Amino acid sequence: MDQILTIGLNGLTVASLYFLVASGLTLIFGMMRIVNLAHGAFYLLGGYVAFSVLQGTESWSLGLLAALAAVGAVGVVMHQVLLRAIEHEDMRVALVTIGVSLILADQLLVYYGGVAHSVVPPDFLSGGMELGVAGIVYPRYRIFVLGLAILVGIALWLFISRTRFGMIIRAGVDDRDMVSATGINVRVVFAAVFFIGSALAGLAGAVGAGAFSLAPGTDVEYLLYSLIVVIVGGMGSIPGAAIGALLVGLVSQFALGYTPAVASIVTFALMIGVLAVRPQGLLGRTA
Amino acid sequence: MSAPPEPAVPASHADAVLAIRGLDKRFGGVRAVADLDLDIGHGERVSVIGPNGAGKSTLFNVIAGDHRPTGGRIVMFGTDITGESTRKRAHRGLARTFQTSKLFSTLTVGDNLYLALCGRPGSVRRLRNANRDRARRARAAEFAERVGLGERLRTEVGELSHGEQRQLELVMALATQPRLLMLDEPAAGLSPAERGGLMDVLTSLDRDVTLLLIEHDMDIALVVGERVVVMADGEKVLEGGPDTVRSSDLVRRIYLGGAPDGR
Amino acid sequence: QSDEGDEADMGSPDMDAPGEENGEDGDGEGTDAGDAEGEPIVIGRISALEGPYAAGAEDGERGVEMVLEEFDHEVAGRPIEVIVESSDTTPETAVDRARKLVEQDGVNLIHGPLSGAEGEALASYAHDTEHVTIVDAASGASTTTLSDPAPNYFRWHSEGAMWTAPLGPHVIDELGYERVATLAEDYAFPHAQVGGFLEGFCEAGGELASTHWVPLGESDYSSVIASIPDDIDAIFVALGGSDAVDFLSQAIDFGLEKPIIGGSLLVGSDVLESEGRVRENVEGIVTSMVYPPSSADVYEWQDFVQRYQEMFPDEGFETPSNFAILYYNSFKSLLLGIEEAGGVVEEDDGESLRAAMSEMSWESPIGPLELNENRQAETDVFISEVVENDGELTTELREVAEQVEQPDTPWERLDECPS
Amino acid sequence: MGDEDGRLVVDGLNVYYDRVHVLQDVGFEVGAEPVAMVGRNGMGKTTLAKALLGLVPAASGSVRFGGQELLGASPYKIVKAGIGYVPQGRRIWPSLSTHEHLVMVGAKAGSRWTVDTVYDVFPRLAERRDVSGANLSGGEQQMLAIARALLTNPRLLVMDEPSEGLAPAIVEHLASTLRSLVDEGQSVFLVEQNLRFATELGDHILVMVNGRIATDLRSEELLADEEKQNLYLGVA
Amino acid sequence: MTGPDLVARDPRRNSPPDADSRRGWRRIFEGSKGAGIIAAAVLLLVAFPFVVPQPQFWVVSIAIRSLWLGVVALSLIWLARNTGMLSLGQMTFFAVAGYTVGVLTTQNDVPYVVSIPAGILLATAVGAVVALIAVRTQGVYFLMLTLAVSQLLYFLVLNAATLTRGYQGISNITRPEPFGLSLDNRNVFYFLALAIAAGAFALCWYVSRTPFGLALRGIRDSPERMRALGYNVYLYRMLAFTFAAFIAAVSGALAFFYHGGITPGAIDLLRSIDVLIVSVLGGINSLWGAFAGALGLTMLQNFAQAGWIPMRRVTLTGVVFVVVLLFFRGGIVDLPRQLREYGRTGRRAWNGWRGRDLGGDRPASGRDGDGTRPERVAVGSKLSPPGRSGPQIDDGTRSTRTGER
Ligand SMILES: Nc1ncnc2c1ncn2[C@@H]1O[C@H](COP(=O)(O)OP(=O)(O)OP(=O)(O)O)[C@@H](O)[C@H]1O
Ligand SMILES: Nc1ncnc2c1ncn2[C@@H]1O[C@H](COP(=O)(O)OP(=O)(O)OP(=O)(O)O)[C@@H](O)[C@H]1O
Ligand SMILES: [Mg+2]
Ligand SMILES: [Mg+2]
Repeated sequence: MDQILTIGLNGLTVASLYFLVASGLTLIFGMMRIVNLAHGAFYLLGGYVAFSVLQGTESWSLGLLAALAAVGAVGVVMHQVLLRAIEHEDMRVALVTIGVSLILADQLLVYYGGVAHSVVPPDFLSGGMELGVAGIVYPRYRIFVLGLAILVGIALWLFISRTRFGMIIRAGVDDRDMVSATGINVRVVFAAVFFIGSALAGLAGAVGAGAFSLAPGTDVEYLLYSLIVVIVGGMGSIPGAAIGALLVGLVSQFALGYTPAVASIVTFALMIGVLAVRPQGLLGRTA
Repeated sequence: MSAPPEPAVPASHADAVLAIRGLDKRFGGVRAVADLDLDIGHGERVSVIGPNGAGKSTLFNVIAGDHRPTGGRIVMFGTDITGESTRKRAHRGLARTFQTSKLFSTLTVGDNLYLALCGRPGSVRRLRNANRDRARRARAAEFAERVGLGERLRTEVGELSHGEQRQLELVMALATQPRLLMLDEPAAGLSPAERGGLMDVLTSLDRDVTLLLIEHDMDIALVVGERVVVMADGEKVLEGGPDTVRSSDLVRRIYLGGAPDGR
Repeated sequence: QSDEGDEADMGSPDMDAPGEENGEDGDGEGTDAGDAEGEPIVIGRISALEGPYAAGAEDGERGVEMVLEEFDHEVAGRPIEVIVESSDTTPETAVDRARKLVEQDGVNLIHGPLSGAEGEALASYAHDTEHVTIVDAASGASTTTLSDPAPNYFRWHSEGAMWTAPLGPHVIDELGYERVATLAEDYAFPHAQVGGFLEGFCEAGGELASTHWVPLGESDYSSVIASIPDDIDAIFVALGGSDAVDFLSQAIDFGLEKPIIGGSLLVGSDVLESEGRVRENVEGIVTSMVYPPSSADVYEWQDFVQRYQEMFPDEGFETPSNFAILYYNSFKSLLLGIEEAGGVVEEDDGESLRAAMSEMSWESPIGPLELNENRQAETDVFISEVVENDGELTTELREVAEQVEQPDTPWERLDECPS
Repeated sequence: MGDEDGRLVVDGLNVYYDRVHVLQDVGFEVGAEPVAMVGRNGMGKTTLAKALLGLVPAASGSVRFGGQELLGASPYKIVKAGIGYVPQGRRIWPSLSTHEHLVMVGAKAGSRWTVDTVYDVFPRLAERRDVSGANLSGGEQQMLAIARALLTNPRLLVMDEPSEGLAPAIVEHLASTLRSLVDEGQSVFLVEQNLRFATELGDHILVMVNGRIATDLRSEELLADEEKQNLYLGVA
Repeated sequence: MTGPDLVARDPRRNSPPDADSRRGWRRIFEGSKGAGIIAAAVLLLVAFPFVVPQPQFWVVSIAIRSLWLGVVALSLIWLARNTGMLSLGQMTFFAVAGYTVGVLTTQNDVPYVVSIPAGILLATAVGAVVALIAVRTQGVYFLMLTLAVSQLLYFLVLNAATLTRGYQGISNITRPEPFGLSLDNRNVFYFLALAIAAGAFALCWYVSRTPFGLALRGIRDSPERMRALGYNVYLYRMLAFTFAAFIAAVSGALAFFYHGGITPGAIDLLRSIDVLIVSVLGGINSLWGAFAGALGLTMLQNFAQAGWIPMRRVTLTGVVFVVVLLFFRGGIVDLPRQLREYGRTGRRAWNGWRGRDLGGDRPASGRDGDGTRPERVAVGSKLSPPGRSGPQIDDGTRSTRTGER
């Protein structure tokens, strides 16, 4: 019984991390039609930045902030320097980000080596806490990740659907020249979106590195997971990413707990299954 | 397929091209086509006019199979085709144009027309070299010539001007040699000169071809159309000859406005 | 002088002896018979400088560096020329690199690779290229030298199953754990590690409660931890690298209170030196390793550790990793073999070199090395325990199992005690 | 040219698509009097409109508005300088609802055009407030495109075939609305196929033939002269 | 519909004259020039094994590898060009073919004459099954679905160890000896690979020009219109996907003998990305690009390590990839034209670049290459989900990227 509960909780908290990573990806896609395949590498970078800052300053929250800002900035630079000129060619853009991802991950390997790194959370977040249910003691840090994910999710959702900024971006995706032709400087707006989306990857990396260590290959792993999450939920939809993350998190954790041998297959099977029924993902829009 | 109460479809007379009964199409709260009946006989020329948003294009989309109706039945050439795929309807001899051009923008004018010629199953050998298909290539060139695109067979369609694309849109439909031709605002975007050409094409159309035409240019709609259907808010509000329509107060009020002859 | 050279030369192909002429780049077919005296001897090396084991491979390179210095970049009167190719630990890449070395650079000698799957791929490649002699650097899959061993493939360290074989009896006799669960990734090398452990363990009367095979590449063990039964004395964990770090830290988070015994890679230098909560949990872990703890006073080990620390005061680990010593041993074995064969390598397609290596034996820093009929060494295994010393984590030697023998057949994935 | 205030002065404008010379030395002026441009399909009218807005790069020439050189500026700066644009083909954003289109473009309070005044002019849009732009009928989209341009409160309105797809009554309504705007002092540059609409609104008619401005007439002249119509426009 | 003279279209502004007007000596000349180039290429390819300095390396590690890699990339490019579907799953069919041959022959003693066709057939059939779902999706969804299928197969192969020997894979095979010619002989293998690659290329090239191929491109541009013209859009897309799977399978069988076996590593994520890199490097708009790109990547992987370029191999691959994507959009096959273009517009491009920095959004005056708005989407497809250009949108929206419509 408490095994089921623990595994269920694991699913929930892992889903939170997946959501944090995937939200940036889906934000950028939803608003700019850009699939940033360097997102996994951004996650890795965020983790390493947080690690280095933590080493240097002993401050965990500073590490988080630094990861957020640094990765956001890297995202903006990538967008402005490499992607802007070809922004309207979705496929080419996606391919360029694959290239960036290769370069970034390889350079991080040079710099940080292949040793596993983790970002040690501060004392008030370590250790376990009583949940008061079936006597389960659950890591405090994971509960923190869960809370953070919920917060970020709500903020993003409001931002997109309720603000004029959100409208501009959605329109810009449809027909950018026309937005420009109504007197709005799309460039600045898009740069801002890229900043937020990338910064979310950085934040996720810094937070994720408190639960799972960073090593070469982590980038691909999280890229794949966040893509699956986003595809299952429907590209570009924040609630979709939340649902996708939940599904993927729960399914993978229960598989790991009960039939670990097939665990690596189930997430992919889940995604293929969803796409077979709904080619645009669960909450994806057809029109 | 369990449609609500099915209106009786009259036993089709031999030359009925289209018999529509109680046709309904809703989009959420909007009833774009509402309980519409329409009969069209062999070789008829029928214009559909009505204010913007009246449901004209939606009617076309439902007849062509792009949208499933939310109610009602459609009989075409004596067969009930209400649930049939777009493709099968095309095979029966239906051709339509789109209000916003839908062309193969990365293919050349020639290839666009060639594809239009190969749509129907039959004698097309799909795995032969398309460039060697002299006969069809020549036919494609003929059709391009009809709208003055003869010299631009090798131009990529994406590079044509708006009006040129509109004209190609028209011949794409003609090229399939349809029995029922539905044109959605073919004159939109055409210059007065090209409109003249369009008129020529429409009036010289074979009598075997039945024509259904949406048009806001009254010089075309009321001249080409021998019968005119007026739609408003999804409903058919009037049906009759051009003169009836021209002189109708209702039509003037909801559609034509003050000027006696539209454009 | 060497400090500067190490880093700079890491990825570059030619590590020439200083002052020597570059000589030929090993062009032509590389088998020009005749007077080889003074001609450079070209050794192709395949090292995993990309991918997850990059840090380990880099440490391995340091081992090679030590050998080269020892030999003053010269063997049997011929300068040594090394061409390093980098692999990403996938078998395809390893073979591609090997082909390139053999076919383009014309090498007759290959030193490498690092990982089990690469080793297997190269062993089968060895069948195709009989004039090339391959000396394994650090790979540990059993089949490499067990099923259809290639006559030109040599491995100077023991393999995965041998590394854990002595741990089973030790656990029962010394630690008194009678009922264990195992947790490992689901591929050949961990299969061998678990197999080796269980064979001895079950024979000594131990009881297997459950096995947990985790898919390759999974880094979240929390749900697996949740499904480990409560009624066990200890859990045997065969994970390595970042997986080990993740497992150990999650074990704390999720309150896994059972003692941990480990496969050979569980607590390498990377775990001991990694930051974070892991440190709290590793104390007391007993593992069986291919090399002794840095403090152990066995054979010439202390000399080796000292030399390592002197040569790499900054960039290296605090103490050499298993890769440093394995690369060192294997590369030195190769050079010793060449010496034994009198520097004759190309003329007879490596015949005399192979004969020499099969016969020879030498005292390595971690014990005597000698090959069995599969050209596979049977070495000592060091059972160690992690202890805390003045806030520093180190390992301490518990037992040395001498000259562990190679099993007859490779272990498959086990879900119960082997019969 | 001392007082260029509010005047659009185009001079020697050349535009190429690849190596095709689409606009050749185009020059004209638009002041308080509305100007319309007609011409057959594919002659370069849309290209001209886009070039004015900075949406296609020009090889050479000059576009000045209110004395300020605009050639080479970003579209958004051109719009900020006071030029509003109704594109050919409507170019509605399918991701936004009707209302969102208008809110997004926004308008400062107290301007001539606000979301509410636009709804007054096009009541049909008010009825379709929450419908996605993609699902509007063709004519509704056209209204929206015009409304969108008005909301930028332009001094000069550049419209590319705004009457396409509109029902006759709406065209008339549009013509009178625009006419009254002109009377209020709005500058208009109109590209049109509908000769009646063009002549009703434009005092001056420019005729474009093969990328050049073939002639500049007063609208009455063109209307009266069938021969000219035939010559320039091919109206038989 | 011709108007009076003045209004007749200016011939200068029309596109180049079509082929019919290109008769006489010019046509003959151009024909012979084309034939000359082809003859030279054939000669070079045939003579290749006999003229290179280190045949073992150049023929085996470079040429044969490029050939089989080229064939997989060919399947990807063909599919992308004709249908707009960019697949990351071509290695799936490659591996199914390889594994089938391996399992049948090494474990069940089935002769190669049976196991090779069986492998290709099975892989094609798997392609057809995957197509059932895959062609319903678009853009990134398609990309991800194909990727997921290949990952799924990867883990299946790892886990079905009794059949596939898991992580170790199948190795140590004996190569067949068709007509008494051993494939262990590198020249025999080379010519076999050359023949297969040429065959696959010719097939792809031919299919593109049939009404079937043309229809695929029509579907890519406007599925609604194709439906209205009476085409079975779903079936066409499925057949196209299956055909591409077949081509990839052929390559898989070839590579099986090249490697002397197959391991799961052959289909991991990085290999799939390699195929993509090959396609882009070579030029995704041209079928030739597959082989040019394969050669390019093979050389890069072999020589980057040789220390000629002071950069790690992965980084270098990434940099080359990005540079090609941004500045040599047509890939290697388009390089000569592109360079000429750069030479010609070098000055203009430079000015344009500066102009853009000053002028903000506005595209610079130079066209092409320097990042200004190109008229065509490279891969001919959009990553966007169905919504953006999907069947329901009926007005004014598709103008976004193709300019005025
Ligand atoms: N897919 C859809 N979803 C929701 N509403 C739709 C959809 N398609 C059309 N409508 C609505 O249905 C009504 C009828 O549209 P339709 O396109 O048929 O008009 P129309 O008569 O062709 O007008 P116009 O002359 O302006 O082209 C419009 O109000 C439109 O907003
Ligand atoms: N993106 C493009 N690439 C190449 N040529 C183009 C492009 N857009 C337009 N053209 C060509 O430029 C010429 C002028 O086009 P333009 O759209 O300006 O004409 P227009 O006068 O607006 O015609 P219409 O009345 O049909 O809208 C046409 O011949 C067209 O084929
Ligand atoms: Mg309509
Ligand atoms: Mg135009």
